[in-house]
Amino acid sequence: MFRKKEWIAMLLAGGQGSRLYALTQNLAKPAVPFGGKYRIIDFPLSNCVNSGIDTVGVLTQYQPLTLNEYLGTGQPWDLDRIDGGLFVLPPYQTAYGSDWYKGTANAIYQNVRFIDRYDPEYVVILSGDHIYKMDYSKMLAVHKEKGADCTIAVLEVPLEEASRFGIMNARADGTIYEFQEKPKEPKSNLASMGIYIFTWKMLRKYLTEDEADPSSSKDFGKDIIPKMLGDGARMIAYPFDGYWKDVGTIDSLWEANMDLLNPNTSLVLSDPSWKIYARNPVMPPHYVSPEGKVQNSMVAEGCSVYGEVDFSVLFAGVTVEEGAVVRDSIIMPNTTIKAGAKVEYAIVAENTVIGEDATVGCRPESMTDRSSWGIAVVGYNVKVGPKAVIGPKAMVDRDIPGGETDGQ
Amino acid sequence: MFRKKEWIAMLLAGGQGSRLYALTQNLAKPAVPFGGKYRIIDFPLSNCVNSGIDTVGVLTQYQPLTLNEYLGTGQPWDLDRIDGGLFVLPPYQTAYGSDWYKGTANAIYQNVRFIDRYDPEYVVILSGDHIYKMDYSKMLAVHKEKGADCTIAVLEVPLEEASRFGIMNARADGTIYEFQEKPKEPKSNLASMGIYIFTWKMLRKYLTEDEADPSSSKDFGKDIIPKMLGDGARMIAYPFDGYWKDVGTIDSLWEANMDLLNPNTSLVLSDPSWKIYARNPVMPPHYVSPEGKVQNSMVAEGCSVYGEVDFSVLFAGVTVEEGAVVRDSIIMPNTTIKAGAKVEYAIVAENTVIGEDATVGCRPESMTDRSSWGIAVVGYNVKVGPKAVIGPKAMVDRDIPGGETDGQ
Amino acid sequence: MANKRAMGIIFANMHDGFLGELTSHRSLGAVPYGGRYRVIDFSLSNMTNAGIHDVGIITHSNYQSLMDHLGSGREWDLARKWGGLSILPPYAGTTLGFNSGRMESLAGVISYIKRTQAEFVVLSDCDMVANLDLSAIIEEHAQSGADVTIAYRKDYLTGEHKDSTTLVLDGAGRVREVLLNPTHAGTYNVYLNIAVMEKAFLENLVQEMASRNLRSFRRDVLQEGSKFMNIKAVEIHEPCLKIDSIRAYYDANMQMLDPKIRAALFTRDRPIYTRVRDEAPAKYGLNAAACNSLVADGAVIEGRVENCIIFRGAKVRRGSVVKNSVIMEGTIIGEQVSLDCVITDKRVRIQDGRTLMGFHTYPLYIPKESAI
Amino acid sequence: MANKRAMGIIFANMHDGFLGELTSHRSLGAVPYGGRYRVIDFSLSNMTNAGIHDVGIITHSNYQSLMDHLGSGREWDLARKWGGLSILPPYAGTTLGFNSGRMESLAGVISYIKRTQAEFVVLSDCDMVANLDLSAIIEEHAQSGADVTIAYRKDYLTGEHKDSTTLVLDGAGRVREVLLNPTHAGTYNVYLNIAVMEKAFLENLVQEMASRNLRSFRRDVLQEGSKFMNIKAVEIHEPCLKIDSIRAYYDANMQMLDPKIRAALFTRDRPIYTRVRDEAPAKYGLNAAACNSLVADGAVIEGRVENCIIFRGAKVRRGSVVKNSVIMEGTIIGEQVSLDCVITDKRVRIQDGRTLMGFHTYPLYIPKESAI
Repeated sequence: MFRKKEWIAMLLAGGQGSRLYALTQNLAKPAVPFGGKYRIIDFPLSNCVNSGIDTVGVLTQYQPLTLNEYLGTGQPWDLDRIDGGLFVLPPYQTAYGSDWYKGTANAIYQNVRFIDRYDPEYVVILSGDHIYKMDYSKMLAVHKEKGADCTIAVLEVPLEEASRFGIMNARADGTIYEFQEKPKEPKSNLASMGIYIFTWKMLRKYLTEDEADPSSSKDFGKDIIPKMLGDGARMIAYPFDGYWKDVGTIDSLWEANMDLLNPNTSLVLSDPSWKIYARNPVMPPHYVSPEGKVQNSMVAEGCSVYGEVDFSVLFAGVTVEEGAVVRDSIIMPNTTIKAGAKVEYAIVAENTVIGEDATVGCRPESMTDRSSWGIAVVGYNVKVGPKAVIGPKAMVDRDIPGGETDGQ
Repeated sequence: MFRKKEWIAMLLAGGQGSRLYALTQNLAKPAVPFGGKYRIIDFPLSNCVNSGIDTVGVLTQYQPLTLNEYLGTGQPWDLDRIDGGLFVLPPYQTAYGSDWYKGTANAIYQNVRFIDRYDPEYVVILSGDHIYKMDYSKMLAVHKEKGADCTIAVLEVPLEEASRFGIMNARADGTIYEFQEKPKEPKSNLASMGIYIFTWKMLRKYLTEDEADPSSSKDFGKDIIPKMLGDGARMIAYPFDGYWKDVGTIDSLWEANMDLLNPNTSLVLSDPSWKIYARNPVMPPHYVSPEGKVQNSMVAEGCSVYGEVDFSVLFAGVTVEEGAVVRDSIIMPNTTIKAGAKVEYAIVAENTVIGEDATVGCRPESMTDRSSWGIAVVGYNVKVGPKAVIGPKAMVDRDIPGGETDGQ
Repeated sequence: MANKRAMGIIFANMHDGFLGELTSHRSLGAVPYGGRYRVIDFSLSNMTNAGIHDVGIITHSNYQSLMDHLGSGREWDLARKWGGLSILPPYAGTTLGFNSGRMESLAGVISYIKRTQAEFVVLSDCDMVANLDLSAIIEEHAQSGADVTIAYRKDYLTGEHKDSTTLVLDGAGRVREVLLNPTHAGTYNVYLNIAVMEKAFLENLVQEMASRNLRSFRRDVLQEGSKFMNIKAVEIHEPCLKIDSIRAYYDANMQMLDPKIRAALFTRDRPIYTRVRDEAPAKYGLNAAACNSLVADGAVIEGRVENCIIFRGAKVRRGSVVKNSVIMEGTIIGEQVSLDCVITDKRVRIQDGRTLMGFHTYPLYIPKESAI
Repeated sequence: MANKRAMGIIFANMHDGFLGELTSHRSLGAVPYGGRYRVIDFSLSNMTNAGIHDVGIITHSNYQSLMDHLGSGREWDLARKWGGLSILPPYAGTTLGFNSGRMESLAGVISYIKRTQAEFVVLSDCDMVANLDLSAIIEEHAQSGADVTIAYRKDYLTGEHKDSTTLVLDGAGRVREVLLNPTHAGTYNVYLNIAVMEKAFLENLVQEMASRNLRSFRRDVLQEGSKFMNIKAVEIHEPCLKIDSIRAYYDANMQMLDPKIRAALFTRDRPIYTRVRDEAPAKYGLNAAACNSLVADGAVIEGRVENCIIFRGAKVRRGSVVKNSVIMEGTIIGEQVSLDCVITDKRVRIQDGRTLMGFHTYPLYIPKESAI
């Protein structure tokens, strides 16, 4: 039974996120852990639920196992509904053939039948690689008020960085007259956040036309938006001024985690009126031993800290043994930092073991050649042997034997 | 969090089921409606739950939308568990490439990681196109007692039909010494039911080897079973003597539905100790008007009968208007048989309208040439115009205008 | 605007006394109705269909069967992580009978009401079979600026009703006077025991009434309050089947055979949810006949049923004729039985050859699990 | 065999009298414990981890907070379509206090027990923090052919315990004598209020006891029954923290700081489930210090905590020092506060500069929502 919905959301969770390297070898990017107990996808999903959207399709095709199991019945986000709810939508075969999702627009096109069942007035298109808290219902109100065909959330970025973004050039009343994808000479500093509200009838028409166009790359930013603009469709820029970060690179993922430790951050996770929901681990509270030291950090349940933790984020079930030091780092679930090990400016993925007296990463101050410095990354399930040294900017996705030096 | 499981089930729901023609144009075969309120997949799923299996992976790649939405959170089968439950497993892309499921064995192989998470001792492999009630826990008891590597459920079939099946030749103690796929000269009448229990460690090894073999077609029946037999693995035939029917053809699907109307059938749906679970429609009880006649039939909730129904199965939400006659037919959900229409020996799919005074199918007795007689099929969402005539054995998957004759 | 968050409160025990034996072991809300429902399914589905996701059910007594029926609320999409369905039993030490005042009951659950995030509260009894668009009433309330908005329907009262509240309205729909149980027959504006308020207003009202030891919503809020509060009444045109006696219960079942009533009760936009039982479809045997009857899943009809409501899993064996009757879940009627104007409660067994007959103004009731 | 179906019955109100103010508005099972749990989480998780999917919780009074905590039972994987978690409130007309007998309570819910499909019944109180393998006890019972199998642990009793049942066993583990509340100190076989029976046996027992007007499980079944029934006792070696006084409650919390106790309570195979609160991870500020403490999600530590249990959402502001204390959910401790041996109930506020000190044998308890 399908009842008409005013709006539903489609979340593009397809990509590999190859710029996260070792972190996404076995994992779709939206499933990458973030902020001590979340995964990236918790942010758009929680935004949907908090905005009153009760039907969300998640489009996946890359390594969906962890993501599928994480999403499960949708219960952690209260999306295990009888009428609507959370649906994972992989590519599929039909009697007439089959194909993988070829681009963001094609992914939505292949799921037109899913959307049509709810006969929505509006469809929200989201991606699964941004950290932010946003009330989409306010954006919908603007979309309706302005009678828009498409409303695009935009953020003011420093003009010197604008050439890294898709830039929306808009008039004073918010109507967009030009779109520049990563322009060399940006005309404004309004960057698209990759959050769209479309009037479904209009989007459906453009998706169908785009699908038939062999020269199209089937992408929202490259094809659908420019085509609509060219046709004179009514497109509105919706300005947003809260916290927003694309966490598609190692550096930005590390920074966004560190932002949580800043007492003045605008990304507050503890606001009871806009909670970020996540699947909760079944673990006791974390324990800090008499010798343990924790400062300026986030520590999730199930952790045991016998060593020293400073300016770091520890996910559920992490153990930091005696004499181990973790600084300016992100340690993902169920990882163990063995006695005497030192982890600095690093991201250590799930189920990893850093051996006794091993060293991972270092401070930029300790480098002679600062240009070769960077965040060290240790991938999922890797065992780093005792006394091994993993240099800064290293990217480790296999076991490292004891005492070996790698990645410098 | 994944706790070790003694056994889990993997349900192969991938195929198009092309021999069901119009019925599976938009639908995977396991999602085809059966028995007034069920879909085919309800039978293996309910068997799993009733046998005590709480973790089931459903492998799909063909038109999964209806099936996915039907399965939903797994709640109708009590499979919305925290620890385990129901998972839909589509093909996916990895960092090293991507492919559709190439055969039944390859489909399981691509999900080894899913199975390994539960570290099961045994894996039950099922398919989604058979109607039967079976306690897999009894089969597992035999598998354990005999120390088998693989146990295959077998059914005695009439020897003259044996050449249509995969035949297991077994010794008196149940050990299989030979497997013949659709043999011209069958040595026994023990047909494989497509239900396997494997010791996971052993199956895992064979799947890995089979995957590496370029000459393999990656199929359980064609590759894995013969290879294991050839290697001298311990394979046991588990005899079953209840109701079992492959509903992969129009005739067998029609027959299996009709079997439910036989007062002496061995397929009892109302046994409280082995219920078949299904997603229930939200509709009032069915109504029979003062002029309505219903005999020898199954009628689901939400139906309205103003005409005559005999030896038929009406699914939820079917309307049979005044003067309409439905005999020896299967009418799937939300279909309307308009006033004066006559439907005989037919399968009419979901959301279909048979117009006033139209005729669909006929009795074999009314044919001069009996060899061209067969069950008439009207596909999903088709509108048959008033006074149209759909002949026997017709297969209609598009709207038929009024008064037209088709498909003879 | 219907999207503004509202919460619902359902009073489960207000009318238990009126149905005699039918409510001796269950509350009125838990009385089986219409082949597969319980009476409360209608009030509860009305809440769900209006987008209300927080519903508290105030229960005083006999609530085990109601709790069994409602379970986690999942069938009404009320098994929510936050909000959802809450059963509100009496607090320790308090003993409230089924005729305790609604204001008294609300005072007992005021902490639940305060904790819930909502702008509006919808109060409803569950003594009525109706499919109503509550969101329209909430919207009406939000726009009119009234203190309280209540629902009524123009109905003919015979003067025998035990529990009627009638309204005298001015031209703008404002309640000018409230009269309880009128003694002479006629057409009245009958209050439907559905009221909408702002949550903050209700919280104040509960506190104020408690401090004055006033306990009745109808007398102390509506009747007295109409003198100084702005109480607005909204007319309902949909059919509303009040269940305030065994006879009314029987009639309400029989009305389900009317296609117009069924069309009004079961709309595509506002489905009526109930507990799932996983029965197979109904089965008709050779020579079976059903005529002007509603038949639920799991029923087996081998005899003849006429003007009947046949519940889930009921069986009518060969040669039996059942007319004008309400046959509840699991009742088994043997062979060559003849029934007319009978209500059998759950799991009754009528043995072969029996004849039982009531009259349509005085249906014969057979208690749960009797064997006759 | 552990796979044979068993059902569980938990008595929620047996020991409410012993914790004073902590149980004045909640039952013992609903008392917060160990940073994120309620006491009942342990008994309930033990049931779930033994593969028991039908659990009835017998409640007499004060059960609103227990119902809020348990919800639909989903967190314990007990939100089942059939079976699952059932709250069993008292029937209409009966009034049972917290010291009513267990047999009397079971008689009140006998129809629930009869309806459930199971071979065995596990009876348990919820007055104890322990992670036990109940499936081993069920298996032991199934194999030994005993009438009743009960769990005990060798423990030292001081002679002050109000509610101890001790067992005298023969060499084969059969109960020969049952002694209540021994008055002199020593090591005893202490009964853990966990018993296993065949369901049919329990049903007979309940009926027989009811017809003789015998109401106590300990006196009438164990003590008297040990003379003529085969009652078998199974020794438990895992730590069992009984919560039978405010002091025992405090001690049980402090024992959570012992790594051996934690390892025994939180095993990978048998997780302890509780209600999800969706708090962010705990946050430590500049110059924060935690030493030998358990800290739950949502806590904010800006001061110093030492030998403490810090519950979800509790805050310790700058300059404050909190030692040897149990700080429940939502408690806010201002700046420059000094606490030692204090138990703050939920949402207490301690204002800047306050100093409060109890003693470890007499911890200072601050009631829910107080401001100091």
